[in-house]
Amino acid sequence: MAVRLLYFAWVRERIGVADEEVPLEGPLPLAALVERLRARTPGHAHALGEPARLRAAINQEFADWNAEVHPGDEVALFPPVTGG
Amino acid sequence: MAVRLLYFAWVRERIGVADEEVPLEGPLPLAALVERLRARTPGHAHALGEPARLRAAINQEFADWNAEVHPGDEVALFPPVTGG
Amino acid sequence: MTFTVRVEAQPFDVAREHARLSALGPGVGAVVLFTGQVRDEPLLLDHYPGMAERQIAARLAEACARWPLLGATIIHRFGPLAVGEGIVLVGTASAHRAAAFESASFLMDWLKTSAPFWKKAAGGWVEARASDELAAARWLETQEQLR
Amino acid sequence: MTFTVRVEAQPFDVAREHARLSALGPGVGAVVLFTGQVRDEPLLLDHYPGMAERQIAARLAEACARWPLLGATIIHRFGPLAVGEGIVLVGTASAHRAAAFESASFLMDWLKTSAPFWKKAAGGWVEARASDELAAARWLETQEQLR
Repeated sequence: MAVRLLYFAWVRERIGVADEEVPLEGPLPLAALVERLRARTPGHAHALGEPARLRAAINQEFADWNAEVHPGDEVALFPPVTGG
Repeated sequence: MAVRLLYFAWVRERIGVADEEVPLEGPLPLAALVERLRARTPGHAHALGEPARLRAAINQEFADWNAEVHPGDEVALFPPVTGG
Repeated sequence: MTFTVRVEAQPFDVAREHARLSALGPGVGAVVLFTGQVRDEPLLLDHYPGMAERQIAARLAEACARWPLLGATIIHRFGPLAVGEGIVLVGTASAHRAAAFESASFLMDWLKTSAPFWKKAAGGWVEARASDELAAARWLETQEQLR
Repeated sequence: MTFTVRVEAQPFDVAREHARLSALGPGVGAVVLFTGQVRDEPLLLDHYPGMAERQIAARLAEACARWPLLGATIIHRFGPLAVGEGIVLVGTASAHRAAAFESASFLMDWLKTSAPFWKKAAGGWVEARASDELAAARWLETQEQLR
């Protein structure tokens, strides 16, 4: 079982990949998932070090850090949006 | 000495002319001028009988019934505007 | 900066007016274009030549005093108009969207109550709506808030 | 009634989008077209495909619940954009101007804070502005007043 991670803007640039799969056996709060991701590489640590500067989506809906991630979910991490 | 009168919309239709000149020797409140105009023809009386349904402009600026009309002025009488 | 007022019988070209506003320079970030069109039945638009241009220009000067506009275009038509035809076009260009939206809305609200045009439909002359007076009046109340 | 959401790389055609909205039927009396364009320096727009369309469509559904719209078009571009090029187009059509103006302004405010796009300029990624969050939040406060 796994979750699919997507990164955008400077989060993607710092991590160095646009997407990846990470193993996940059961539900996990988003904050805990991000904690795990930070340990993967120095790029992850740099990109994900300040959660206050990040926003997240689970299955393409905005989610807060308490939201639960389930195996099979699509999780995206990115800076506050600046479109329009 | 005279003032030039302009009529628009149903005011013009009731009076039957789009514009006319009426004699004016000295300054006169707009309300008094309209009173005089009402006496000219039955069409004038019909068009100008209810000042609450009319609006006025002196020299192309909106004016209220207390405003003074001077010889040489351009005075317009019309219903509330409905453009846009 | 280009500020244009036109009162004319012929149809306006939305694409051309938008292109003009959006090409006013690298500082333009937002363009709002409002068009009012004939709804449900044909209209005849009477107007007061001279005063129409003058009133519209006065409203535009007020908008320029209130918002940092880089350009604006106001076109009001007169004469016979078929259903679906454009009656009025108000376009504004600014660096940011709030100024463009608010000024265009302000201009339309004031044109409705101060531009000397009168609509005639098959059933007779269209009556002025109290809601239009209220819409214009709210800009007086909010003048301070908006700065 | 036609409600359209497009997220695409190619330029949009303002004249065509305006013509579509204004031709939605004899009940259309007002069309508001907002365009945002690149100001001062070229931009690269990153976006989240799928979520972008989904978020825009959700905002459009909210606008339809709040205002009596006869149609709306939202187009957001991504990829490299030169100065003066259109980034986003929001068009609304309604019987009356208030609904068209307010819904277009609402849609832009919410797109700014909820559509997953990110602008990169020569100096790096553009920072989100607190004023955009405030602009979106005011629609929550005024929800009751506006009905």
